[in-house]
Amino acid sequence: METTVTQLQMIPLVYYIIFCTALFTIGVVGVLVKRNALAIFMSVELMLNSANLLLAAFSAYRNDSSGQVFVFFIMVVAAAEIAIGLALLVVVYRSSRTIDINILNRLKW
Amino acid sequence: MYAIITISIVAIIVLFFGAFGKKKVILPIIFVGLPLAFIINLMGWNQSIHYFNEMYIDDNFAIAFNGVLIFITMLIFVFARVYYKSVKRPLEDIYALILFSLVGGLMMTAFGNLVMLFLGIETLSLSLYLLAGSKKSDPHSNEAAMKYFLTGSFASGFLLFGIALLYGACGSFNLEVIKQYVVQNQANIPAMFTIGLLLMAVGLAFKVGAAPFHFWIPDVYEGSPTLITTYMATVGKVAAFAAFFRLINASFSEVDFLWKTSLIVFAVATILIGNFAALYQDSVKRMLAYSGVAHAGYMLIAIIALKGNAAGVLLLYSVSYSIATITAFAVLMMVRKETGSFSIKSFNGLAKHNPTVAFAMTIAMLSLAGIPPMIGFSAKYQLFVSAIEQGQLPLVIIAIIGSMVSVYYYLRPVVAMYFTRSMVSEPFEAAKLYKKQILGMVILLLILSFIPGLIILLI
Amino acid sequence: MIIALLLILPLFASIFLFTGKTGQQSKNFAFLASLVLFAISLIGGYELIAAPEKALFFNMDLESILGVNLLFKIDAISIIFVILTTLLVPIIIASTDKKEHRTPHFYALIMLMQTALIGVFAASDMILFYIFWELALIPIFFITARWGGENARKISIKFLIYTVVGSFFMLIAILYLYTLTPAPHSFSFDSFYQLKLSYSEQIPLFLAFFLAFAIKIPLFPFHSWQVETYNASPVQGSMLLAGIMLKMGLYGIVRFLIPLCTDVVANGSLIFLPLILFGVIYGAVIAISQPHLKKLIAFASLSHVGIIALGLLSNSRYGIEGGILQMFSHGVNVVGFFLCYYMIVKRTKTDKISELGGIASVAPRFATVFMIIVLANVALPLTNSFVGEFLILLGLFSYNKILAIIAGLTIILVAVYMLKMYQQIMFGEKKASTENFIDLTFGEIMLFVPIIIAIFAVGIYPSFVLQLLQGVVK
Amino acid sequence: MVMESSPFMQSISFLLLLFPLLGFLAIGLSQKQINKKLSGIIASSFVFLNLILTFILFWYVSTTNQTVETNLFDWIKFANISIPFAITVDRLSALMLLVVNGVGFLIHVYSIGYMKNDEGVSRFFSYMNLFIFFMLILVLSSNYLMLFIGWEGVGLCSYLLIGFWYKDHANNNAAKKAFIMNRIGDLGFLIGIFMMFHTFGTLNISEVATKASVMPSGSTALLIITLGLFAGAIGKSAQIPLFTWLPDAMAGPTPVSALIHAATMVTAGVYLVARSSVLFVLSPVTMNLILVIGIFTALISGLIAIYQNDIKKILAYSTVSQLGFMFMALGLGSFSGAMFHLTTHAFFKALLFLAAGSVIHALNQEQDIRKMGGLRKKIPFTFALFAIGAIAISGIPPFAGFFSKEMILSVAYEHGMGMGIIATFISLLTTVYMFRLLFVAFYKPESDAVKANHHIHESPKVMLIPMALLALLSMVAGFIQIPALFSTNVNAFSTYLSPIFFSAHQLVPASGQNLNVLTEWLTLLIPLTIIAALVYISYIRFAKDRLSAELSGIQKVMANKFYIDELYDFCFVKPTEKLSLFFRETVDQSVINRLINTIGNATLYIGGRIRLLQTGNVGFYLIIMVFSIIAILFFNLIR
Repeated sequence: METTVTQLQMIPLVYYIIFCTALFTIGVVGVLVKRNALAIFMSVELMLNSANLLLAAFSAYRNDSSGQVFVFFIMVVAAAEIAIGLALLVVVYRSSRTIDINILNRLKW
Repeated sequence: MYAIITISIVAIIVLFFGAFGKKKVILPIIFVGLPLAFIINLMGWNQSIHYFNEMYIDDNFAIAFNGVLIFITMLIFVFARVYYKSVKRPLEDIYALILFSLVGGLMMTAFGNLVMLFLGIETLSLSLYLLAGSKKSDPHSNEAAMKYFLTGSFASGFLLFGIALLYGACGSFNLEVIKQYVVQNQANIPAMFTIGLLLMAVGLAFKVGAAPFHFWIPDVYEGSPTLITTYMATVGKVAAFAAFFRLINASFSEVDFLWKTSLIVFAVATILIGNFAALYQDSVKRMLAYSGVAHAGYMLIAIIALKGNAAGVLLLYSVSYSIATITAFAVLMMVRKETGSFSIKSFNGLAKHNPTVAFAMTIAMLSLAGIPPMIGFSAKYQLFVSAIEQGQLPLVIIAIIGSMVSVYYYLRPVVAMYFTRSMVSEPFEAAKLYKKQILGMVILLLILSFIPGLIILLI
Repeated sequence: MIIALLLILPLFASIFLFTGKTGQQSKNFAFLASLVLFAISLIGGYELIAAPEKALFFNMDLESILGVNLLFKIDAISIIFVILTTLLVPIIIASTDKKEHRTPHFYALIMLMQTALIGVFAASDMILFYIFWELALIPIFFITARWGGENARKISIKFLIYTVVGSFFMLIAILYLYTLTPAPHSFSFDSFYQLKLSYSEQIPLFLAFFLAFAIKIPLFPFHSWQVETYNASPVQGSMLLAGIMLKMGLYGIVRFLIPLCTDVVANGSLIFLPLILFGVIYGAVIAISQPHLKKLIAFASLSHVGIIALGLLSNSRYGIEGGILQMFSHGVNVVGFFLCYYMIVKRTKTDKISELGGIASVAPRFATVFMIIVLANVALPLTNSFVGEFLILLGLFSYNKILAIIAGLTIILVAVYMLKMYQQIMFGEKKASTENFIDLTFGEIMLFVPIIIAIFAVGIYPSFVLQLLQGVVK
Repeated sequence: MVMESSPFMQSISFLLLLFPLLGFLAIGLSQKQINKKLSGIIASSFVFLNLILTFILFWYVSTTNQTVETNLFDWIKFANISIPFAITVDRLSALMLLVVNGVGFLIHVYSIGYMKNDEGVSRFFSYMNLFIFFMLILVLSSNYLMLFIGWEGVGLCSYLLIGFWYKDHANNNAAKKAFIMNRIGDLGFLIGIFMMFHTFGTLNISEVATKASVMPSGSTALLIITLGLFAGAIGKSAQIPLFTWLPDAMAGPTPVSALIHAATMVTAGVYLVARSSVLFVLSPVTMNLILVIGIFTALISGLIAIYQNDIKKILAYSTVSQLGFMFMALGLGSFSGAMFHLTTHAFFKALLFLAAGSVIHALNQEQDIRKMGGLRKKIPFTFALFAIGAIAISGIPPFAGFFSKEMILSVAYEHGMGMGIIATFISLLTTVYMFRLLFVAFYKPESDAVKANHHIHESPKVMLIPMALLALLSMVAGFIQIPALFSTNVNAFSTYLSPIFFSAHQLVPASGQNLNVLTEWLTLLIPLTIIAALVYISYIRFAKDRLSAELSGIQKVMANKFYIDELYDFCFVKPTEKLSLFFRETVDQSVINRLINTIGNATLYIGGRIRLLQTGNVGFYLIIMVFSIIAILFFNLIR
């Protein structure tokens, strides 16, 4: 454990931040540009995981385990989330035979 | 804390009985369990117990809001009884989900730690995603659930990233620690902290439905089954506001320059967009959804005001908004059941044969519009007073302009009910089902109208 | 005690009436209740006459429960309006015709309205005032929309929104004032009166208040709801509106604009007085060619209340006292006028002036009564309006001679349109619609009796009111 | 100056007001129950009671030279304003009391006969009593505002009585016109009152006079006050430019014309100016205006009268002319002259009207003199009485008109020869129209209408006796004030009034250089000669059965009353109506209402637009969210 932390600390924190931000941005952009609901789910997962990584990095740098604990919570939540998301996707697919989010526009104005 | 446990146990029991198809015992269990939770919740009054290393704090703020949330949920179940009367299935899943989401809501009001906040939000939201889509055969419901899920999880991502950045800046999820950090570093706040705070604010703004993150609200509210809409519009919103308020109040009150302007912009946009967009709605359900947006704008003012008795005002506003909204939605459920439509036209001439229902709707509308002497007025005016004491006169003026606009659309159902020729010539069948409950809501609303002072001074 | 009775009694009566069975019973009950209220208000008036400097108080600090402080105070100014309300409401209730088949709700709403009106005039806490102010809208909205004529629905919505918009401006002003009060902020009138507002603070305050009151009164150019609403409303609704509710706005001017925005009223009058004055002439001129009696009453009322506002804002004692007196008189007169209108419409089913004529020859009693009311509107000496208008114009004259002279033109114009209207309706040969015009019955005459008594009592012995006011008008 | 008046006199003066009011209420409230004849008797007896009281009061004030002041109650009283309901009987008001109650009583009696067959007779008498009540308030008031009550009150009665036969809209229009034109004047009156209060802080007549007498002559305040009061007088006394209502007012029953529109109400303007003599003498500009307006009114209406054919209209224009003559006298500063002429004029003009009424009565409501003729023989009594009236008004000695006119004329000549000649000319006009009327109606051969009418009959005694009494008064009333030329001792009238105008005369030194005796004789005799000539010419011109020639040029203008009504219609009535329509249709509907509705609709429109933001597309929502976040971060970080 100790070694891992020191190994992690070898890379400057800024790198983690930049990397995670980039990852997060990719996730956001993915959500924006994709029309396929599954792809969007994946992008959202990317966003969550970038946050996870960031938390882990901070946790390591600060020698504070709570960040890593949180990461586990997030993973659980993300799993639940994706389960629910997929369930909804199936229902939507059944009714409209597509998972393109642009057809979801009955409700408007 | 024990209220959460109680409710969770009740939910599990409900699931259990549902699995064995005991439809008849489910609701009675809930009606025993929720009041029990309510009482257990109140027992912690004035004790301010901290649980789990300050993850969960049962202070008066939390207890008051939790009491409100549990109480509202009880009301929802009262209507659930009639709403789902014709459904043969035990519906244990839906009930359990409601109870679970309530647990999430309770966590949101009492968190002492950002982890708890996140968990609460997600517990609430995940249940709501499912509930929104609970009418599987209805494409609208599906669409609503999907939209809610997509936007909601997206917003969760921002919230989470914000939490991560904040954690990076302060080194802790604990609100107290963050506050101390803020107090110490007031002069030079790092950009990371600011971004984190703002992203969190965005995430919460999404949850409360503040513009420009309100877009999910009208669609989701309209598409979801009405009972679930009612639940989302009340418990979901109140819990989110309690969380928002708690977060800002506990940790960031010293750095209001960081978030105040943004929140003011949110509030102004929310009030204006909500009220104006509601003007042109034909569907009463969608109109109420926009009204919910507009009210979110008003409640944001309480957060902006923050000092003084803003918490009490927020509580009062939550109560007034929730009770009136439930009443309105209850009438809507009834009308929908009878006419099959949410259109304002289906309200035509309601007063003639269903005077009680029409009266209830009127009272609810007047209260939402903030016309004295309804509780909605007391709430609004207390809100304005606390905002104005913090020097937010321009904001209040905009809020009042919004209220002017709102009078029009709140009046439309009233006018339709009382002054438009009816399509039907006899009392609604459904009215028999709903009448007592709705009457109870009206009485509640009227009683509350006379005790706003009590509610405010609670916390 | 009196204040509590004045508020609780009509409220309970209203709640009771909502459960009423038949219209006739409800009418009787409402009438009795309003008579009792009238008696109570007279007792209050009697107490105040004995000591005009004093006031009746009611103070119950329920802020921790109600959120507002129940602070009521009836002083000499208030009592005039309270009595006006309690005097007119029984007449209004009694005026409903059996044939109209009013439901108990109608009377319940009137009683609720009365509660609100008395509350407005008695409140001594700004929020309380605002609550009653808005509360008064709800019953009148329902009365208008439910029992009104054609387009009543649309018009009542317009009316409600218009006036609510106005009162929201008042709310802004109230909240602004609140922030100006010293540390533990307060909404009581007294704490507002103690403020020493600077000129720059007074200006926004004045604008907000003025807008709110101008819409309520209404003053030109905020009057467009008025004519439509009067026209669409059932006649009882019009009476409530014109007789009492308009006075709320004027009362607001007396209570807030004059004491709080002293400097603006003193210095800025030349900006807004001409506007009001234009409205006065405007209403009178339109009334000349107005083909419908009810609209004529509306425009006449626009003109009359404009004069009152002129007096109140003339920054002179005569103007203010005359204005208050005239508010009372106008309430009485306009209700009398609407009653006459009602008598005509009830019998002929038309209010088109050109379709009427020759009524005097078949209904001499009605002709006499109507003539008295017309003359009271024309402000003939010894009728109630004369003293008020005289004092108003005197006050205005001491403020600005030109304005007073132009305002004086109304006494000519009022004669023009009133006499023209009276002539066309009452004189000449009978027309088809008036062929079978039945003269006033005993019951109908009794409706007019209190009005006529009030007309002459105030006309002949106004000192009563004026001396009552003396202690209060500073 | 004011001594404590005796309670007895005070109560009498109070009863003066009470009686007619009682009469009004008694008759008015019980119209159905009282039979027609009784109402006339009740009304007359109340006025008779008043007349008796008047004699007592008159005797009292003329012997003791005291003023009876009675404070009834405080009418308007607060702060520094105090306007009591108080009555004052001094010599001037006692004189007016005599005129009002005396002539009033006679006309009441006359009306019993005249209105016998009218269905609204009790209404008529109640109005008449009400009129007496208000007229008495007018003359008895001790302050200007109370005077204003009477002033408007008589206007009301005038309105009610002109439009007495309300089924005909012509009558109603005339009534309305009278009321409105009076109101125009009343506005001036009110402004005068305001200015008075503003300047003096009181409206009490004697206090105002006292305070004003120390003010410099010609001050602006006084100018405004007097102009205002005079505007009121113009309206009430039918002077240019507000005189056109009076001829129209003849639409009312003839006794009304006699009482209100000849003898009493219309002279209220003269009374007002005389009452306020102190104010007026201190405002020379107003005095000159009065003079000019008086002259023009007298001239123009005199000229119009010559070309009228309606018997009552002729008398009406004559009244206007005589009132103008009185105002001329006032303008010249001869307050007692004006009052004297007012008094005598009340007698003979009432007589003339009543006689005309008798003629009309005889001819079944025929008023056109061209359809008369030869009535001298058919109704001789009436003729005789009418002739007395005509002679009196024309100023032929020794009837009353001669003396009163002479009193004014002498002042005019003292003022200047030109002035005197103008005054004489005006006075001569009277002769022309009166004798034209007399000859056409009574001498000219019977017209076809008269021939066809076999029911022409002399009026009953109840009508003739009051006329006879008036005729007697017209004959002898002048002898109380004989021109100085004949005797310097007999000047009871001016002596009687001298205390009233004492202070006014004090303020302005007597203007005139006294004329020499020869001139005076000439100014007396030459007009008389001309009168004689005019009577003769009139006889030749009108008494013969000559078809009246086509009117031409200026005559036509005069016959059409100088087109003044049309002018007013064009200048005031039509534009007001146009303005009214413009305001009602254009401003109110198209501008204001539309503006308000536009605001409402615009709000709705914005709502309609804003809701379109909600496209229903999740992708769009997400994009907006992201952009908002970027914007928020951007704005918060660049600081």
